[in-house]
Formats: sequence, C-alpha cells, structure tokens
Amino acid sequence: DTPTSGGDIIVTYKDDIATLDPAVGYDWQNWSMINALFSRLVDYKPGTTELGPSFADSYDVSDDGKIYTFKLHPGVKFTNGREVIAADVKWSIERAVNPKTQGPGAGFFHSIVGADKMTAGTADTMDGITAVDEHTVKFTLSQPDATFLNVLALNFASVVPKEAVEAANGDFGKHPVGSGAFTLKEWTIGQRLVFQKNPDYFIKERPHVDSFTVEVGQEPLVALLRLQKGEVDIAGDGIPPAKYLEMKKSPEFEGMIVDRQQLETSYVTLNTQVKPFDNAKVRQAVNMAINKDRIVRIINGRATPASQVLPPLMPGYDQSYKGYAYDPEKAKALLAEAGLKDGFSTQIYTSNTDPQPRITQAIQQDLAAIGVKAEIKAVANPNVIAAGGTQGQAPMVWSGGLGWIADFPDPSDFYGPILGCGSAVAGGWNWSWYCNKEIDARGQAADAMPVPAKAEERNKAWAQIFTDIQTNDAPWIPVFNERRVVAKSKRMGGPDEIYIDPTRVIDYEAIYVNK
Amino acid sequence: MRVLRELIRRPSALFGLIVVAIVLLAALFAPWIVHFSPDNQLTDGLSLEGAPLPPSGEHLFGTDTLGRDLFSRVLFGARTSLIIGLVANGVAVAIGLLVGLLAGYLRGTVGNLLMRFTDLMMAFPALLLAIALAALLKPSLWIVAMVIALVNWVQVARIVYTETRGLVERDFIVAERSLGAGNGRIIFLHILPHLMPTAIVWGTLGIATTVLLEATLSFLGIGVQPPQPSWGNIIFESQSYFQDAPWLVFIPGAIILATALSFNLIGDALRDILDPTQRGRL
Amino acid sequence: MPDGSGQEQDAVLTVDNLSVDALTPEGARRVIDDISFALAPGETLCIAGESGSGKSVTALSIMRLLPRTSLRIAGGDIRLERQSLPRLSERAMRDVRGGEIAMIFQEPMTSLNPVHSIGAQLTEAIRTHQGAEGASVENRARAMLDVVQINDPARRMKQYPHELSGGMRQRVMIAMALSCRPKVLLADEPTTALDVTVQAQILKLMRELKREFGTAIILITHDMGVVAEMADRVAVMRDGRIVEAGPVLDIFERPQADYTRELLAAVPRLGAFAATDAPPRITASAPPPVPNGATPVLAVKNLVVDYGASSSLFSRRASEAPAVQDVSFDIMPGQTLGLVGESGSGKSTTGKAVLGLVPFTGSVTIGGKAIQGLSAAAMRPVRRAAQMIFQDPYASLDPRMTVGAAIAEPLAIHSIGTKSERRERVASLLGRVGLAADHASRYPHEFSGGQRQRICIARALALEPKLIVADESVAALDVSVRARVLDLMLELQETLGLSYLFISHDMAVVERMSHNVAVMRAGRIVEAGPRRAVLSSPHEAYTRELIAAVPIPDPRIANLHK
Amino acid sequence: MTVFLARRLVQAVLILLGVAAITFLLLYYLPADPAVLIAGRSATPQMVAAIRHELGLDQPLVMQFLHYVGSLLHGDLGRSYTQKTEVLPLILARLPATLLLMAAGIVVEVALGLTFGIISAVWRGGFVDRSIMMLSFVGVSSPQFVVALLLLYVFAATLGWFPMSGFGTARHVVLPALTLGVLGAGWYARMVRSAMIEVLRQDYVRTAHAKGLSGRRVVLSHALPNALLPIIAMVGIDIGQFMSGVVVVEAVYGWPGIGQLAWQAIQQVDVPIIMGVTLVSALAIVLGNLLADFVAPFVDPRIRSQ
Ligand SMILES: Nc1ncnc2c1ncn2[C@@H]1O[C@H](COP(=O)(O)OP(=O)(O)OP(=O)(O)O)[C@@H](O)[C@H]1O
Ligand SMILES: Nc1ncnc2c1ncn2[C@@H]1O[C@H](COP(=O)(O)OP(=O)(O)OP(=O)(O)O)[C@@H](O)[C@H]1O
Ligand SMILES: [Mg+2]
Ligand SMILES: [Mg+2]
Repeated sequence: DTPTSGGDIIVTYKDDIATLDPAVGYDWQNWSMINALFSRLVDYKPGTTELGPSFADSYDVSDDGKIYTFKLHPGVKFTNGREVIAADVKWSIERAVNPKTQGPGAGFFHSIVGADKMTAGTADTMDGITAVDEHTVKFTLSQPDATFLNVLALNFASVVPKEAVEAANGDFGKHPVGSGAFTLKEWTIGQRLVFQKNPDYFIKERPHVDSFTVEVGQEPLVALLRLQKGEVDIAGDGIPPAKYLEMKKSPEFEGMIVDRQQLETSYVTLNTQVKPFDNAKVRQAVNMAINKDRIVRIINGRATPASQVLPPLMPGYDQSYKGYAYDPEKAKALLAEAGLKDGFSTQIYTSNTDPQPRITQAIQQDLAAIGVKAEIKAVANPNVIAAGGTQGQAPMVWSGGLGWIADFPDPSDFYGPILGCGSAVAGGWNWSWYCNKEIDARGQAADAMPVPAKAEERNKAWAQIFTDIQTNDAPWIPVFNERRVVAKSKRMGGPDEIYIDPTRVIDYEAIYVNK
Repeated sequence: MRVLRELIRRPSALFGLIVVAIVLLAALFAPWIVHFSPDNQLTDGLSLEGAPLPPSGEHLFGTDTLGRDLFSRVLFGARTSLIIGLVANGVAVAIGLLVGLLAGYLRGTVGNLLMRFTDLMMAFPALLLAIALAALLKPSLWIVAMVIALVNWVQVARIVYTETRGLVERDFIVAERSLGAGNGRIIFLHILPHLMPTAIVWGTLGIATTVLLEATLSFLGIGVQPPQPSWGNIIFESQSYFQDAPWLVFIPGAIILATALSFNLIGDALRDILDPTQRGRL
Repeated sequence: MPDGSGQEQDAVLTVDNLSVDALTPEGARRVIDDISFALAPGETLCIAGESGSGKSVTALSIMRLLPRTSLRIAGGDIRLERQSLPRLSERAMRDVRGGEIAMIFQEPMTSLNPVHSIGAQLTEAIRTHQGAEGASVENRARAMLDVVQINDPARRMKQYPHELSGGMRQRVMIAMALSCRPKVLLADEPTTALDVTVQAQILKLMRELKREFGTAIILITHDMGVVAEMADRVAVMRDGRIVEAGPVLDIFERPQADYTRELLAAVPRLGAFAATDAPPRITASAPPPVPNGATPVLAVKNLVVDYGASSSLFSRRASEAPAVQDVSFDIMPGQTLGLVGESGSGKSTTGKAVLGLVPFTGSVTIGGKAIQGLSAAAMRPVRRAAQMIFQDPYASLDPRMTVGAAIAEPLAIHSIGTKSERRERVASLLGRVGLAADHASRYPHEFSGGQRQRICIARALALEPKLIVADESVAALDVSVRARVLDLMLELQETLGLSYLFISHDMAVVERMSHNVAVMRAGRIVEAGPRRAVLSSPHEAYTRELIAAVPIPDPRIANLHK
Repeated sequence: MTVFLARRLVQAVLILLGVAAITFLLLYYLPADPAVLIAGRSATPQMVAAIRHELGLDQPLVMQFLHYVGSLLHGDLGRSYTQKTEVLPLILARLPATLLLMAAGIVVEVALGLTFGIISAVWRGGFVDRSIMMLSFVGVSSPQFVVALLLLYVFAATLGWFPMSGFGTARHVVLPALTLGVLGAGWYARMVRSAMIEVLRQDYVRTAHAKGLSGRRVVLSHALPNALLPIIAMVGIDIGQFMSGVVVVEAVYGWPGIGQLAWQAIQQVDVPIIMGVTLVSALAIVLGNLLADFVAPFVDPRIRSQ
C-alpha cells in the first residue's frame, strides 16, 4: 500500500508537552514532535536505523576522521520564509551546547573542538564549527568519533533561525520555528497542539497528513476508550497493563495494536562501590537469582528476557551470548563462596509508577530465595535518579520507568553515559558506579574507528566489550528488553515501524491515513 | 457497662460491633487464618498470560497482579489499615479538637496565633509536605500515620473553632466562669462534650478517607513499602484493573466501606447514648 | 374536682381526661394525670400551681408541641370547638397553631431564633395567618412592638434577639402571639420577666384582646396578684392533677384544697413589711446584720458597660448609649440591695459586670479586692466569694450535665469535699430548694422552668459565698416555693452573713428581701436609698409608677382595675 | 469592617509568605537535583555545575529565597526549569479551568450534601435516613480514580450523554464536577445532618412551629440558618481539599487545570512551577477562608456584633 496524502489526525498524551525547543526537548513525547518541526543535516530513514543525508546533500569525512564537511541543499527554507544557510547550522549547535540554553544535549557534542570551553561558559562560539560559505559547513573534532553522524541526527542538532529564537525572547519552546515537515499552528496550554503540514518542506511528497493534533492531559485508559469510539487516532501512551490482555485478545482491536521492539534494556544496577556488591561473585550470584521469565509474565509478556546490556536491535548485540542463566542453587553456592552463606540485607530503589513496584517485588522475592533481603524503596523518578547518582547510596536500582532507551542506534551510547568511568560521578547516570580503566580505553579505541569503513569491526569490538563487562564484572542484572506498544485507529496506514520508530518514537512525517 | 448494654440493645450498633470485632480478630489472627503468605507470589497465582485469577475455592478473593493470594493480603492489610484508620485518624481528630477548641475558646493573641497557624497549615499543600517527608525520612507505617495526623487535623480544627466560638457565647459557659471554673475545666467538661457529634462524624468518616490517603502517601514513598499490604495500597496498586479484575478493587473497597460504616454505626449510637437530651425513646 | 361548669357545648377549647407520660430509660412516668377543663370564648382561665406540676406540659399538649423524644400524650382528648386536635392532620394543625391558638412560651431567652431579626420573626407570624404583604405587615409589626411597649420599634425590628434584654424578648414573644388575634391564647408565665409597669401594660393588652375579639385565654402564672387581676376562673395544679378549680372569687375567698390555702397564705403583699427597716428575721438569735464601720462586700464606682464599644488594634469606638452608665453603689456584709427597674434598664448587665462577666470600665471591688484586670487565677478566690444566679436558668445549665453534677460543680471547681460528701451536699441543697434528692440524676431539659430556677439557686448556694447576685431568681417560682426559697435566702443571710444584689421586678419580693433599694432606668440609677424610704416615699415619678403598677392579690380590689 | 478586612489581608499576606518559605525550604532539601535532571544523561559534572549556576542554585539558601521573594513582589514567579518559559502565564492559562471545576464541585457537593443532610435529619432514624447515610459512606469511601472512570464509562462511553474528555461547554463540566462533589457530598450530608439534629430541638424551632409555619419553612428558614455556620467553614476548607482532588479528576477527564500541571512539576522537581502552584492554591485557600469568615457574620448575627 502506498501512502495517500491528506487527512487530519488526533494523537493523545497524558503529560503536557514541556517544550518544542530542539535544544531542550528530551522526552519521548516531544521528541517526535520536535523531530517533525525541525530538520537536521542528516537523518534516519523512516522506521530504520539507517543514516542518510537530509538537508545536507552530501558530506565528506577526512581520512583521520576528524573533519566533516557538509554541503547544504539549496533553497531549504525556514517556515518564516528565510533560507537555511551554513551560519544557521553553526549557531544552532552552539546554542544547544551553550549552558545558558540549559539543554540536556550539550554532552553529545563534546568531541567538537571548542565544546569544552563552551560548556565551561568561557566561550560564546565553537571554533570547531565553521560556515565555509552559505551552503558549506565544516566540523572539526578534537578526536575521531564514530558516532558523530548519529549525533548530528539528534534533535539537538536541528537548525533554528536565530531571529525567531531572539524574537521569542526566551520562549522559543512555545513558539518554535523550524524547517521541518510541520509547523506549529496552535498551542492551547494544557489542551492541544495543532501541527500543520509545511507546504514548503524540502522533501517532496512528505509529510502525508495535512495536520495532526496532539491532545494532552488524556488519561491512557480514557484515550483507549476514545480510540475505540473513533475520536482518537493514536493513543501515544500505549496500552496500560490493566487493559493490555483484554485488548490483545479482543477481535475488536485487531489491527489497532502496534507492538514492537525498541532500543531498550531494563536492568538492575549493582553498586560496585557498596558492600557486598563490591564483590563480583556477589553480583554474579544475584544475576543468577532472577527468574526473568516470571517477570516477563507479570508484565503480560510485553518484553523478552535480556541476557546482556545491549538490546537485540542494537549493532553489536551478541546473539550467542547467553549471560547468566536462572539458577538459584548456583547463586547460593556463589554467595557462600563470597562468604555470604546466610545472605545479606540490602535495598533496591525503583520508580513508583505501575508496573515498576510490581516488578521490583518479583525481583525481591527472587532475591529472598537465595537469602538476600532487599528492602524496596519506591519513590518518584527524580529521587531514584538522585539516589542512583549519589556515591555509596543505592545498592541496587531497578531502571524500569527510567530505562535506557538509546539516543541513537550505536552501542557506544550504552557505554559512556551509564557504564563509563566519566559518568561514575555525583549526579551521573552510572548507577553501578562501575569504572574499569581498561574497558574505558577499549571503548575509546572502538569509537575512534572510522565509520562506515570499519563499522563491522567496530561493532565486534563493542560486542566484546559488553560481554566482557557482563561476564567478568556483572555490574548489572539485565532483566528484559521491553517492547513498545501503541494503539492506533484502523484508518491509520503504514507499517508498524513508523509508529514505533527506533529513533523517532512516532514518525509523523511518514504516517498516513488510509483512504 | 451501661453504655455497652445500650449499644447491644440497638440492632444497628450491634451489627457495627460484630463487624468491627470480626475485622479486629481477623487482623489479629491473620497468620492462623490464611493458607498463603501475603507476600508469596505464587507460581500458579497468575494465568499463563500473567492475568490475576478471579475468586475461587482455592483463592477466596482471587489473586492480585503478582499472583499473591488476595484474601491473605486483605487480612494482613487490615493491620496496617486499622492503625491508619483508627490511630492516625484518631490523633488527627484529637489534635484538631484541641487546637480548634483552644483557638475558639482563648481568642486573643494565643487564639489568633493558633488559628493563623491552622490557616498556614491549611494553605500549605499536604501533598508537598508528604513528598518532602518521604524524601527526608525513612518510610514506615508510623511515619505515614504521623503525616496523616499532621495533615488531617487542620480541617477538624477549623470546624471545631467555629463551633467553639458559638458555644462560648452560650450562657452556661458564662455561668461556669462565674462559678470560678478554670479554663481547663470549662474546655474539657463543658465544651468538649458538645463537640462530640462533630468528633464522631469526622472520626468515623475519616476512617475511609485516611485509609485511602495512606495508599496515596505510600505511593509517594512515605508509607508502608511493598510488599507490605494495606487496604489502601491493594486498591491503589490495581485501581486501573477495576474492569478487568474487579475483585482487586471492589473487595477491599467493600471491606473499607463496611469497616468505616460499622464504626460509624457504633459512633452514632454512642452519641445518642451519651447525649442526655436524646435519652428516652430509642 | 374538675369544674364541669356545664358550658361544654359552647366552649372554644375543651380538655378531656388528658394524660401525658414522660419517656425515660426506666420507663414511662406520668406527668399529667387525667385533667379536664373547658374554656368559653372570652374567658380567662388562670392555671396556677406548684412549679413542676404540669402547667407548661398541658399548654404544649394543646399545641401538639411536646418534645417528641421525651413526652407523649397517653390518653384523653383536646377539642378546639368541635375539632379534636390530637386527631388533626399536621397540615390542619398548622393552621390552628398561631392562627387559632397562639402560645407564649415560658422561656423567652431561647424561644426566639437567634439568626433572624426581630422584625423578620414578627412579620412572619403576621404573614402566615393574615395573608397580608408588604409595608402594611411592617406597620402592623411595628405597632405590635409599640403595644408591648418596646421603645424605638423601628430600630428594634432590625435587631437580633441577643441584643435585647430578657424582658424585651418576652415582649417580642407576646407581640408575636398576639399579632394574629387568635381565638385562644396560651400564655405560659408571660410576664415573669417583666417589670411591673410593663406587666400591667401587657395584662391590660390581654384584657383588651379578650374584650374586643373574644379571645379566650389560658394564663399560666404563679403570681396570685396577676391571677386576681386577670382570671375569670382558676385551676390549681399540683403533681400533674387539678386539685381545685372554680371562679376566681371562690378560690380566693373559699379555697377548698389545702394546697390552695397554702398557696394563698404564701402570697407576699407589697407594703406588708413597710414598718421595718430590715427584712424580717427568720431566727431570733441572729446578730445585727451591719457591723459598724465594716468594709463593703461589694463596692461599685462609676461602672460603665458598653456592648457596642469595639476595641481593636486599630480603633476604639464607643456606642451612643451604653447599657450601664456611671452606676455606683455599695453593699455591706449581711445586707441586701434590691435592684429594680424597667426591663432593659441594665439590671442584668450590672449584675454580670459586677462579677467580671462582661467587659466594663469603672471600678468594682469585691471583699476589698479590685477585680478589674485580675488574672483568672487571682479571680478564683473572688469567684468563690461571689456567685450569680442567672436570669435564664435553662440557658445557664449545661444541657449535657446532670443536675446533680451541675450543683456539685462549684464544689468540684474549688475542690471542696470528697465525692460522697459532695453527693450528700447536693442532696441537702436540693432538699432546701424544694426538690427531691433523686432529681440529681436527671438532665435540665427534663425539668420545668421553676425547677430549673431552683437548681440554679442551689448551685449558687453550694459554695456558701459572701455575695450572691440574684437575677430574677424567684421569678419563675410559684408562691409557696418562692416563700420557701426566700426564707432560705434570708436564713442564710442571717447565719452566714450573706449579702445579696437582688435583681427583681417584683416589688413585693424586693420589699421583703432588701435593706436598700436602687431603681434603674435606661442604664442609670435614678433613685437609691434605704428600702423604707424608697418604697414608702419615693422621690422619682418613675418609682411611684412602679409601685402603683404592682398587682394586688385580691380579686375584689383587682376587679376595680378591670 | 475595613479595619477587619485590612487586618485579615495583612494576615493573608503573612500566611502566603509563610507558605512560600516552608515550601522553599522543603524543596531545597529534596535530594533530587534539578540541574542533574535538566543536564540530561550525557552531561559531564562541569555542565551540571554550569546549569546550576545558570539557575542560581549555587547561591546560599537565604539568597535564593530573598531573590525569589523579590521577584515575587514584582509579580514574577520565575521560569520553569523543564518548560523554559515563564511560570505565571502557564498557571494563568490553566487556573480558570481549575477554578471552574472547583466551583462546580462545591456547588454539587453543597447542593447534594444540604439536601440529603436535611432530609436525613428531618426523617431521622427512618429508612430514608439510613439509606442516605449509607450512601454518604459509599461516597466518602470510594477511590476518586475509580469513581471518575466508572462515571465516565457509564455516562460518557456507554450512554454518550456527556463528552469523555475535554473542556469548554457546560456538558464537559458535569462529570468532573460530579466526581469531585460525590465525595464531598458525603461529608456535607453528615455534617448537615448532625448540625440540623442539634438545631431542630431548640426552643426557637418550637416557636416557629407554634406560629403555624409549614414544616418546610420551619426547617429551611428557621433551623437551617442556625446549622449553616459549620457548613460555611467547611466550604472554606474544601478549597484546600479540592486541590488534591483535582489532580485525579483533571487527569481522568483531560481537564486542563493546574492539578495536572502541579503533578507533572512534582514528578520532575520543576521547583518554580511547584512554588507557583503552591502559592496560587494557598492564595485560593486563604481567600476561601477569608470568604467563609466574611460570610459567617451574615448568617449568624451573634458573630456580627462581636
Ligand atoms: N450581648 C448584648 N449585646 C448588645 N446589647 C445588649 C447585650 N445584652 C444586653 N444588651 C442591651 O443592654 C441593655 C440592658 O440589658 P439588660 O439585660 O441588662 O437588661 P435588664 O435590666 O436585665 O432587663 P430585663 O429585666 O428585661 O432582664 C438592653 O438595651 C439590651 O438591649
Ligand atoms: N422533656 C421532659 N422530659 C421529662 N420530663 C419532663 C420534661 N419536661 C417536663 N418534664 C417534667 O414534667 C413535669 C411538669 O413540667 P412542667 O414544665 O409542665 O411544669 P410547670 O407546671 O410548667 O412548672 P413551672 O411553673 O416550674 O414552669 C415536671 O415534673 C418536669 O420535671
Ligand atoms: Mg412551666
Ligand atoms: Mg435581665
């Protein structure tokens, strides 16, 4: 079936949309909307993890992998009518890195020359980005970075018109102007946002729908009811656990449920700096204690048990690696070897939204079976994050609800921010406080391998890194890889992967209405 | 003794007494009554797809979303919830009575300060207090009981304040003062008894609301933590299942209702028995 | 011997073998036992009798307003003309109430709705039964207030019950009952709270009503003077029965029942004690009451009480007319000051101020101690020495406390005696005011008005204080009990050297009790001095008026007034 | 009266300051660090520090508070951390919806509560009374989320009488207001009943009967006003109670009020929004109580003359 053009659709979310500023927005609701409002030099092909040019017609990478030069597509226009030029690219990325913007994306651009000065607040521009001419922009990196193209495909690298940002006077997030597939037509705070097709979008035939309206503040259970009555086209929050089985079984919902893998792993971090988890044997023992199949059953089979850090869709995933099999007897033996025959008491932090406390209770019961008494601390997300990021505080953290969904489909994204030494700091996200200098060095080496020339080799290197980490040090208990579930009305067309896009969540550019 | 006899004579109060007795006994003897540990996530407690099981001979009240026996959870939950509903709520009503009464009776600077403090507490969002306490303190049943007491006394104080203001104008209070009665005596012997109807209404209606409030607070991390059951958190955990697994919501709900109602029946009867102007006909 | 005077056929109201039970946890107790009487149009039946004998209950039974939870008609019939009231529908009864039978309740203090203005309550009655609307109703209401001699009716209409004195509230009640010119008027002690001049006015009003509209009146009173002045026929009640009934002259001149005789014998007459300076001695051996040069028990200087004054952080403002203005007087140990004056003149207010129960300015010294600004603790010994008997006995008793506990209350407050000693004390106090010891376990609402008053007296006496402020404290008592209580008060004065501030509008009683008399009007003392001087040769016209208005308990003389 | 008003206003301002101070203090001591949350997962400690500096969070508590109060006096509630926009317009945009919902909720609960409470008191002890009291208990004991969804399933999804979600027309208000009101109605019914029973046995009620007034008039015009005092106090209090109730109700019915805003802000430790909502709701509560104090004298003249 080929996409047809036209149609207005309604999407619902529970939470309000925080901002549409591409330098700031970083949650899975606004991610896809920002993606649709703005454009970037490079982008992924819809529904895939394949990178390709976007408003850059072509790009060049120097042999040492340190210089990237992009040729911009001429005639790409912001929706305020002005053409996008190279200086806009420079200004936009600098803006995303500038601490004054208070954006969460600054760290991604660390490899560009001058980024460190910018983030430290000692410089206002970055030497590593130059607008060679109106349609050429050049990036100079301080070291080779295999993920750099992925970084440029992130929302944070979107181009924004300086004059519009300044005109918005600090409120650009509510008055976004971009060069993407859609424009924001109306925003009624707390009620709805209306996105309208950008007729001047530089990719012809896209987007397909004339407009999409995002209604916020919609309770997921109610959204499903409305979906059933045809008032809603996409229930953005998916299907709450309470309704999942019923809908899955009901013929009425046939064809309305999209259920797909994403780049996600849910895990328990084991704090390698807290006794007795400072002992690798103990970490391996608890790894064997968890009955992942039963946990998956508790969430109605909406996930697959995980054996390793990387999710199956990620390059570098090691099909052959089996991890630690469920074996309480062996776990007990290992504990005894570690001198903890009688087990021990510890704590496990978890987010307090359903189903996380339930999953944690299942983990708790499994641990109890090998003599580990884990007290559950179910608290709000920010407090989980705070506890995890405080040295010596949280022995175990269940990541569900704050789980690691990759920013881009590259294995390094699963290392640096959550397992590398650089993030084992106060306020960091390495809640295992795992720091292995040798592995760190291997990771840096892998990231310096040029892509795509050595992509295969690089993936192998990463695969080895992750299996080594898990085999030797076991700082995590990878529990499962959760699938995403979205409910859509029957009139919505297109393959599943554009509703659960690995990099965009919902690909508003690609979805269409069946005629 | 006379009071108890009169209570038993009233059918509704007797009914209340019986229900309360059953609930108390069940809470007390829970370990000897149930077949399953309340925390045991039974392997066969969920369907293959992971759905909870409806009530059956094996599981009287069915199982919850983790495959635990709901009957034993409800029984063990009674311990938590009774403490919340009776102690926390009782303390809240007591504090409210005391503050409202003092403020209404004393007037002047002290009364004014008390009332402004009450206003401050009332204007201050309870939820925020709860969240902050959750972050700062170790969650436990007693903490949540304390928070509920801290949060709930305010309304009682307000109402009692208004009533007391009316009472102190009455002649018999003036008469009492003329006899030389101290403030303590007037407050406790002459004003307090007149506030009993209000106290009973709040005390008994508060049972259900505080039991539910406990669940909210536990959810925010200051109350009992999983897997410890309470009536409130059994409902709260599964309230979105009210269609697909109604027993998870409506059974504990009905039990909360029955308990609160029973206490109320007793309270109403007590009020009538203790109120001399109502003596005479039943 | 009910008086079946043979006029049953054309009677407006007939009561036939009425019995009423009080419901108690111990079972039913009969409070009205088989009474019968009939009332002809235009006739006035006075029901006199002992306090607690069932007078009020009879009236309430006729109105069908017995408290549902505690009293119930056990038998008999009540007929308004041909209609049997107990069998009427509630709807039909509504038209009877207020329209055909109106009632003035015994307790004026609590019988007016505190949240409605006087005007609203008055006009409502008129509107309900007359169907009139608008300004004419207002005018009627104002006129009624005028009739019951409430000054400044236009302002009073806008006031609320708590802003009125006891007597004024009583008059509002009367105005309300009279406003619809009912066929039958039930007046339960309508003038007890009133000073004699107003009483005279009200009685005159009732007579006019009777003459003009043929209103039949049941007048419940224990004031034999009023009976003599008003009654065509009299029924004397005791213990729930009518012990004697008959035309007024017969009763006064040829009383049959012992109780009636007792009653008549106890009637005080103004001028009976005109020959002596001090009240009559009860015990011969009593010491002379006033030791020379003693300090006064109570000294009041320039007392001002202003209810309207508001003192706040930001402003201080005085109202135009304080309730009490510049009042000064002394009371010596063992002496009584009788305070008389028209209703609303500030008597109760003075009494309350003297005990520091309302804010005042000026100086009040009790037992040599200035009470202004005293802390609660410092005030305690003063409180023990000075007690008050409140004008409204019902309102001044805690409804949730048994009468026994209420009387023991002052003892408990001042930690006197053990529990059992207190119990004995309560029993003896109850006995002394003419109540039974087993009344101690009952609650205030189970008593009649007079009984409640006696309870309050007992409570005030419990501490054997040095000074008692007695505010209309025998007003609701029937003469025999009243005589007993007054004797008791005098006896205590002699044996204990008690002093009284005796507030009353009953001149005969004041004469009997007082050493000195002060006359109040509009918040000021207009005349004061030794009793004999004030009562026999008053200087002020107002005082003379007061004395002249006292009803004389002799139907032959009284008939001259009619 | 003006003096009274002025004094209460001064007190109100003090209370608001107190609320601001306590809230500020509590939020300050929360373990969650807004800078960490804003900086995101890829941030280095320097970036977090830079953002902390940008937010002024590196200053001492007292300075932060003074600065906050300073801008407050200029009507500036600060900027949201997560939304990067002024807080005041965010709140103002949502406030009318919440106020409307609360007003409707109060109307529902007072109307239901008064009606049922009065009926109960008048027919005290009878079948009607018992049923009403039972119902009031059901109302009070029901979790609001479940009530909201049940009403929505029945009246919106199945019967289609009301829209399922949204805001705008009168029909939108009905279900949310009912949900909010049902719980409160139970309370009111009990309070009213209890107060009415007390009043109905007063002497002046007997007087009203003696005037020959109809039962309805006696109850409504003579008894009720005397029982209203505690009820008025309740309404004042309710505004505070509703603040937490609206979170659930707004969420279920997609009602664009500040309850949802507050809930999200709390989840994200968006301090300026939490402070803003707290202050606005505190203001509403203070005003509500002020209003209650203000109305009370009109109902009870005895208070008026004090
Ligand atoms: N609480 C009050 N607030 C305002 N005014 C009052 C109050 N109590 C009494 N007054 C006014 O004070 C004046 C004196 O009242 P007070 O009760 O002292 O009269 P009284 O002499 O005792 O009359 P009575 O014989 O009728 O009882 C009256 O005009 C009355 O309206
Ligand atoms: N609500 C009640 N419950 C029980 N007993 C009552 C109640 N009201 C009155 N009684 C009793 O009924 C008897 C008659 O009371 P009633 O009020 O008719 O006396 P009364 O003749 O009016 O006396 P007084 O002159 O003192 O007013 C009294 O013994 C009293 O104790
Ligand atoms: Mg009487
Ligand atoms: Mg008086």
